[in-house]
Amino acid sequence: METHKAKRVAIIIEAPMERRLTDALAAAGVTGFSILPVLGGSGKSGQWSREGQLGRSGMMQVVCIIRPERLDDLLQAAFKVVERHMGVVTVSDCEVLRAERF
Amino acid sequence: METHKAKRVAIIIEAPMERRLTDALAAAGVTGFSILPVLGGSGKSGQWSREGQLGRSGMMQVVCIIRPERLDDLLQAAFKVVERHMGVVTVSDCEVLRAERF
Amino acid sequence: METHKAKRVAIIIEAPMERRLTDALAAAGVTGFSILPVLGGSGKSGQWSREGQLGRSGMMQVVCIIRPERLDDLLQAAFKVVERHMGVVTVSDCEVLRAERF
Amino acid sequence: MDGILALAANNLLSPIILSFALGLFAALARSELTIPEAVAKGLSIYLLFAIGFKGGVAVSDNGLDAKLIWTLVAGGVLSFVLPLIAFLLLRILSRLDAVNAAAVAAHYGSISIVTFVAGTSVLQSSGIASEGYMVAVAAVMEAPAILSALWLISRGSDGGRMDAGLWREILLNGSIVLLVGSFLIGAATGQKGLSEIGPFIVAPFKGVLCLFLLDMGLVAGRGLRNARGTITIGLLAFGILMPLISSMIGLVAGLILGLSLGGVVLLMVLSASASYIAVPAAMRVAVPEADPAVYLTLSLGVTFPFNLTLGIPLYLAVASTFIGG
Amino acid sequence: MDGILALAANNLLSPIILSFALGLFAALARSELTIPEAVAKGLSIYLLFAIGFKGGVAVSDNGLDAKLIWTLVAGGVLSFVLPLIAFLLLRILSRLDAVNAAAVAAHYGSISIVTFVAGTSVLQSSGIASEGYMVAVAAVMEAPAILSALWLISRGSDGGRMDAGLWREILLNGSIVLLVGSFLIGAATGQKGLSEIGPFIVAPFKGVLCLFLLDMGLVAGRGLRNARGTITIGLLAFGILMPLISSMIGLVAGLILGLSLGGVVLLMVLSASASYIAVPAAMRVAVPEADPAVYLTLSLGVTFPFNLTLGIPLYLAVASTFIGG
Amino acid sequence: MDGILALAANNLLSPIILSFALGLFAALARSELTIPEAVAKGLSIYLLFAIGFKGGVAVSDNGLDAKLIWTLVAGGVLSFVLPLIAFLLLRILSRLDAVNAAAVAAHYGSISIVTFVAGTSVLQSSGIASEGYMVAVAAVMEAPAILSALWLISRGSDGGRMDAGLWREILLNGSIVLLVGSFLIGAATGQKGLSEIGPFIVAPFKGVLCLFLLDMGLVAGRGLRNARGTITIGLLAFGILMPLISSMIGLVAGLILGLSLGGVVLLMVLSASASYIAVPAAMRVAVPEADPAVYLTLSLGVTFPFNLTLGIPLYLAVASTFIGG
Ligand SMILES: Nc1ncnc2c1ncn2[C@@H]1O[C@H](COP(=O)(O)O)[C@@H](O)[C@H]1O
Ligand SMILES: Nc1ncnc2c1ncn2[C@@H]1O[C@H](COP(=O)(O)O)[C@@H](O)[C@H]1O
Ligand SMILES: Nc1ncnc2c1ncn2[C@@H]1O[C@H](COP(=O)(O)O)[C@@H](O)[C@H]1O
Ligand code: NA
Ligand code: NA
Ligand code: NA
Repeated sequence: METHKAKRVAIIIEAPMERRLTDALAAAGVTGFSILPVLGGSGKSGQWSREGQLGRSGMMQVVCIIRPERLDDLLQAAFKVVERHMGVVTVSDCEVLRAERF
Repeated sequence: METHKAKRVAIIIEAPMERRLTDALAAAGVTGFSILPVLGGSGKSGQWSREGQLGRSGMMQVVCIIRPERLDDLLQAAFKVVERHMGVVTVSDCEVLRAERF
Repeated sequence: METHKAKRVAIIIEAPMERRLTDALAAAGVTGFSILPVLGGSGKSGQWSREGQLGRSGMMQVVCIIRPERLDDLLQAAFKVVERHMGVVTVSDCEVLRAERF
Repeated sequence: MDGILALAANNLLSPIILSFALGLFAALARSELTIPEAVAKGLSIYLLFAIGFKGGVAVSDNGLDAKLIWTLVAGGVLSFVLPLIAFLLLRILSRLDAVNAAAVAAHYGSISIVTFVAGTSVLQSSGIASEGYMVAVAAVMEAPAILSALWLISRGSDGGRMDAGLWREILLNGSIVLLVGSFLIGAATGQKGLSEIGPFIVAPFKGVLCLFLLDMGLVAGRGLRNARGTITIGLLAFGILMPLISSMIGLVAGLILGLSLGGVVLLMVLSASASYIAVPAAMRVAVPEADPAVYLTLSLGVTFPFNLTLGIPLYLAVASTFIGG
Repeated sequence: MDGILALAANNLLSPIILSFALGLFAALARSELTIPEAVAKGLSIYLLFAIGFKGGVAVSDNGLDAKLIWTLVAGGVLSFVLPLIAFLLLRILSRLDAVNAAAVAAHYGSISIVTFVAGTSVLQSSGIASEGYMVAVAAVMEAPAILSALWLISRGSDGGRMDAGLWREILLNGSIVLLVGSFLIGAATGQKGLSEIGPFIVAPFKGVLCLFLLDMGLVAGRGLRNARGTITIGLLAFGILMPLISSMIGLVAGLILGLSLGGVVLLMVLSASASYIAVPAAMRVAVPEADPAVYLTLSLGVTFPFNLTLGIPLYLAVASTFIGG
Repeated sequence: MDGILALAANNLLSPIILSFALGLFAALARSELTIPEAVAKGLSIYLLFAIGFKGGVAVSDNGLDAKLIWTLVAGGVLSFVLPLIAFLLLRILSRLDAVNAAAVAAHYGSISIVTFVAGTSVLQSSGIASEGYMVAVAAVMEAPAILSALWLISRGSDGGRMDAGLWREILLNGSIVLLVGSFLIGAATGQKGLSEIGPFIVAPFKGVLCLFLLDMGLVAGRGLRNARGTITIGLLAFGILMPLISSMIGLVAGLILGLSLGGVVLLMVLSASASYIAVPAAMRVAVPEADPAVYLTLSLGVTFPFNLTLGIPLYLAVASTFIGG
C-alpha cells in the first residue's frame, strides 16, 4: 500500500506540564497528537512509579506524527516548554498511510 | 546480540473498532500484537481526553511487530477497517531479538 | 534543532518480571527508562486482555533511549531476563534532543 | 402551576442536581477536577446493579403484572418510533444532513439510565410508587432506536451497516446485561436477597448518585466547551422540544397501558431521555461519517440537564393532572 | 441428605452466587461488560481489609485460644502437603508433564480468599460461629505450597528457581500483608475499632462481595472461553476430585485440632480452595515454562465455581455429621 | 500531662493511624501491596465531598457566624505568612539554597486536608464541636502560600514564574473546587440534603479514611525509601519544629478570633499541616529546579505522620489549657 514519509516525535514530560506542551504545539500549528500514559520510570532524578508516587502526578508521553518539513517548528515549540523541565524528546522516521490527513 | 529486521506498525483507532481491527488482523494471519491505551489527543475532529470524554470510548493503539514481507498483508487488512474511521496508521523499521518467534 | 543519534529499545514483558528487568538494566548501567502499560494483546500463548485477565498481571512495556554504543550491554542484560519468558524486544533508530542527559 | 414550580424548585435544590451543577461549573471554568475513568465506570456499575436489583425485588413482591408484557412491547415500539419523529423534527429545525440527523435521532429513541434513576428518586421523595418492571422496560428501550436510525440512513442505499458483531455488541452491551441480570437476580432472591445486600444498594444509593452526577456534569461541561459552534439555535430548540414531545407520547402510551402514576411518569422520562453511552458507541461503528460532537452535545449537554432539572418535575406534574396524585 | 440439598439450593439462590453466574454468562455470551481493573483491585482491597479486621476483632473478643498456634502450624503443613497429593493425582488422571503438574499442584495447596469469604458468609447465614483466627490461618496457607511445588520440580535438577527477591515477593505479597495487617489492627483495636469503622466493613460487605463475584464470573468466563481444548476430561475430574480430597484432609486436621464446627468448615474450605492470584504470579517468575492457561482455568474456571456452589454446603453438611450443628 | 499521653495513646491505637502504619510498614518492607491510582483518587474525591458537605450542613444549622469572614481572612494571612517563617527556619537549620528552601516553605503555608480530617475525627471522638466553616478556611489556606514562596524566589530577579494558566490551575485545582463546591451544596441543602445522602457520607466515612491512610502510608513509605540521603538531620528537625511553631501561631490567631475550642484546634492543625498535592504540582510548573524529593519527603514522610500521631493530640491538649474543655 502507498505510504508517505513522516516523522514521529515522542515527548515524555511531567504531567503538570502537559497542557502547556499541547498549547505550545497548537500555537506552532501542530494539531495532531496523542497522549499516552507512563506508569513509571527512572532517570537522573531517580526512580518513580505512578502508584507509589508522592504527589501522584507522574509523567505522560505526547506522540506527534508530522510531515518532515514541519519537524523543526515542532521541536522548537516543544523545546521551549521542556527546556527547564524533566523530560525526553525523541524523533524517528516512519511512514504513514493516508498522508492527506496530516 | 543478533537481531533481525522487522516492521513496527502502530494503528491508533477508536475503541469501538478495536475488536474489528484485531479480528481483521487475525484473519490476515497476524497473530502477534499488543494493545496500548491512549489517554487523549487532538486531530481533525478536535481535541479529546479520556476523562472528559463524552460517551467515554476514546481511542486505543494497536502495535504489531511483523516480518517485512508480511507488511503489505497487514496494511491491507488494517486499511479496510480504518478506511472510513478516525485513526492513524504508521510503519517504522526496527530490529527484533528472537526473530524465530515472529 | 540539533539532535543526536540514539537507540530506542522497547521490551514487552510479563508484569511479574518487571522489577527483575529494571534491576538487570540498572546493574548494566542503564539508568534511564520508562514503563508503559499494555492493555492486552495476542501472541503464541494466545490472546489476553487486562480486564478479562485470569490472575490479572498482564504485560508491561519498558522503553529505553540509549546511546548506540551502549546498546549491546543493554540487550545482553535484557536478554538474560527475558530469555525463558514471554516477551518481545525491539530496537529502532531515533534522534534525541538534549543528548547530554543520556 | 404553583405545585410544578415548588416541585421544580425543590428538585433543583437537591444534592443530586447541585452536584451536576458543580461538575458543569468546574468544567466550564476549566478546573482540573476529574473523576478517574475507572471510578466513573465503577460508579455506573454500582448504579445499574442497584437499580436493576431493586426493580427485580419489587416485581418479586408484587408478582408478575399482566401489563408487564404489554409495557415491554410498548417500550420497544416507542424506542423504534421516536427516532422517526426526531428525524422529521431535525430536518425541520436544523440543517443537519440525513446521516447526521438519523444519528442524532437514534439517541432520542434510546434512553439514559441516569435520567431514569433521577426520575425514580424524585418519585421516591414524593412518596409515589411505580411498577418495578420499569427497569426492564428501560433495558428494552436501549436498542430498537439504533435499528430504526440505521433504516433511515440506508433507505434505498446499501443496508450493509449492520454486521452480526454489531448486533451482539448492541444487545449484549454492558449496561443491558447488567441491568437485566441484576433485575433477574433481584426477582429470584426477593426480599431475602434485599435483606442481605440492602445496606449496600439502598442506603448509600443517593450519595453515590451525587458523585456520578458530579462526573456527568464535568463531562457535559467539557463537551459544551469543545462544541462551541457545533450547536445552532435550531439544534438547541430540538434538544428541548424533542423530550417534551417524546414525553407526551410516553404519557399517552402509559395511560393506554393503564400504568400507575409512577409508572406513567417513568415511561415519560424514558421516552424523553436520550442515550449517551450505548448509542454513540454503535454510531461510531456503523455511521462513522456522522459527527459525534453533534449527537453527544445535544444528548448530554442539552437534553440531559433539561430533563434532570425541569423535565422530570414537569412530567410528574402533567401526569398527575391526568391520573391524580 | 435433604438438608444438604436444601442448603445447596439456598446457597445457589443467594445474590452472591447469582452475581457470579451473571458474570460467567456475560463472558461466555461475549458481552462487552467489564469491571475496570482498578475497581476490581479496589474491591479486593476492601474485602481483604474487612475480613482481616473482623477476624482480628473476633480474636480480641474471645482472647487468644491455645489452639491458635497449632492451627497455624497445621495450616502451614496442609499447604505444604496438599500439593504432593495433587501432584500424584494429576499424574494419574492427566498427561501433564512434571513441570506443569507441579505448577497446578502449587495452586491447590494454597488458598482462595474469596472462597473463604463465601464460606464465612454461608456460616453466618446459618448462624454458626467460627474461630476469628481462621483468617490468619488463611494467610499462613498462601505460601508454603509454592515451596513444595518448586521442590517437586527441582528434585535432582538445579534448585535455582528461587531467588531472594521471589521469596520476599511471595511472603510480602499484597494479600498476605493486607490480611495479616488488618487482622492485627482488628485485634489491637477490638470492639472499639469496630464501632468506628463497622458501618463501612460490616453492613455493605455482602453487596461488595456481589460485585466482586460478578467480576470473578467475567474473568472465569473469559478464561474458559479462551481455554477451549486446554482442559481435558482428566483435568476436569482433577478440578473436582481434588477439592473433595483436600477438604477431607482438612476435616481430619480440624477434628484433631478440636476446632468448633465453623472452624472445621473453614479449614475444609481453605484446604479445598485453590489460589488464582499469588501462586500464578509466582509461577510466572519461577516456572515460566508451565502453561498458565492450564492452572488458571482449573483453579478459577473449575474448582472455584465448584466450591462456591456445591462444595461449601457439602463441607458444612459433612462437618455437621461429625460435630453436630 | 497524663491527659495528653492518654489522648495520644488512644489516638495511636485508632484503626485510622494503624492503617497508616500498616501502609508505611508494607512500603518499607518492599511489599508489592499497592492501591491503584484511580482508587486512591476516588477515595480522596469521596473524602473531600463528604467533609465539604458536612461543613456546609453545619453552617446551615448554626447560621452564618460573624466570625466567618475574619476567620477566612486570618486563614489567608496565615497561609501567606507561614512560608516566610518556614523559609527563615530552613535557612538556619539546613543548607538548602534559597530556591529549594522557598519551595519547601510553600508546602508549610498550605494545608493537608487529610490531616484536617484526622483532626475533626479526633475532636468528634472526644465530643468536641467546631465551627462548620473551618472547611472553607482550609480551602482558603491552600493557595496563598504558593504566592508567598514565589515572591521569596523572585525577589529582585524576574517575576515571570506565574502565568495566568498557573493562577487558574492553583485557584481552581480539583480539591479546592470540590471542597468549596460541596460546602456550598451542604449549606444550600442543609439537614434535608444530609438526610438524603447521610448514609453515604457519614456512616462509612471513617472506614474509607482507613483505606485512604493505608495508601498514604504506602506512598510515604516508598518516598522515604527512595529519599535516603536527601533528608538531613537539619531538615528532619525542621519537619517537626515547623508544625509546632505554626500550630502556636494558629493558636494565637484562633484565640484572637474567639473561635470555639474545636475551631482553635482545627486552625492549629491547618497551620501545622503541610501540602503534598496542590503545592507540589504548582512547584513543578513554576520552580522546576527545586528538588521534589526534598519537599515531598518532608511534607509527607515527616510532618504528616508527626501531626497524625503526636501533633493533633498535642494541639488539642494545648488548646484545652487555654480554653478549657
Ligand atoms: N533514557 C531514557 N529512556 C526512557 N525514558 C527516560 C529516559 N531518561 C528519562 N526517562 C523518563 O523521564 C523521566 C525523567 O527523567 P530525568 O529527568 O532524567 O529524571 C524518567 O523517570 C523516565 O520516565
Ligand atoms: N498527527 C497525529 N499524531 C498523533 N496522533 C494523531 C495525529 N492525528 C490524529 N491523531 C490521533 O487520532 C485521533 C483522531 O484523529 P482525527 O481523525 O484527525 O481527529 C486524535 O484525537 C489523536 O489521538
Ligand atoms: N508480533 C508482536 N507484536 C506486538 N506485540 C506482540 C507480538 N508478539 C507478542 N506480542 C505481545 O507479547 C505477548 C506475549 O507474546 P507470546 O509470548 O508470543 O504469547 C502478547 O500477548 C502480546 O502482548
Ligand atoms: Na428516549
Ligand atoms: Na487449598
Ligand atoms: Na500549614
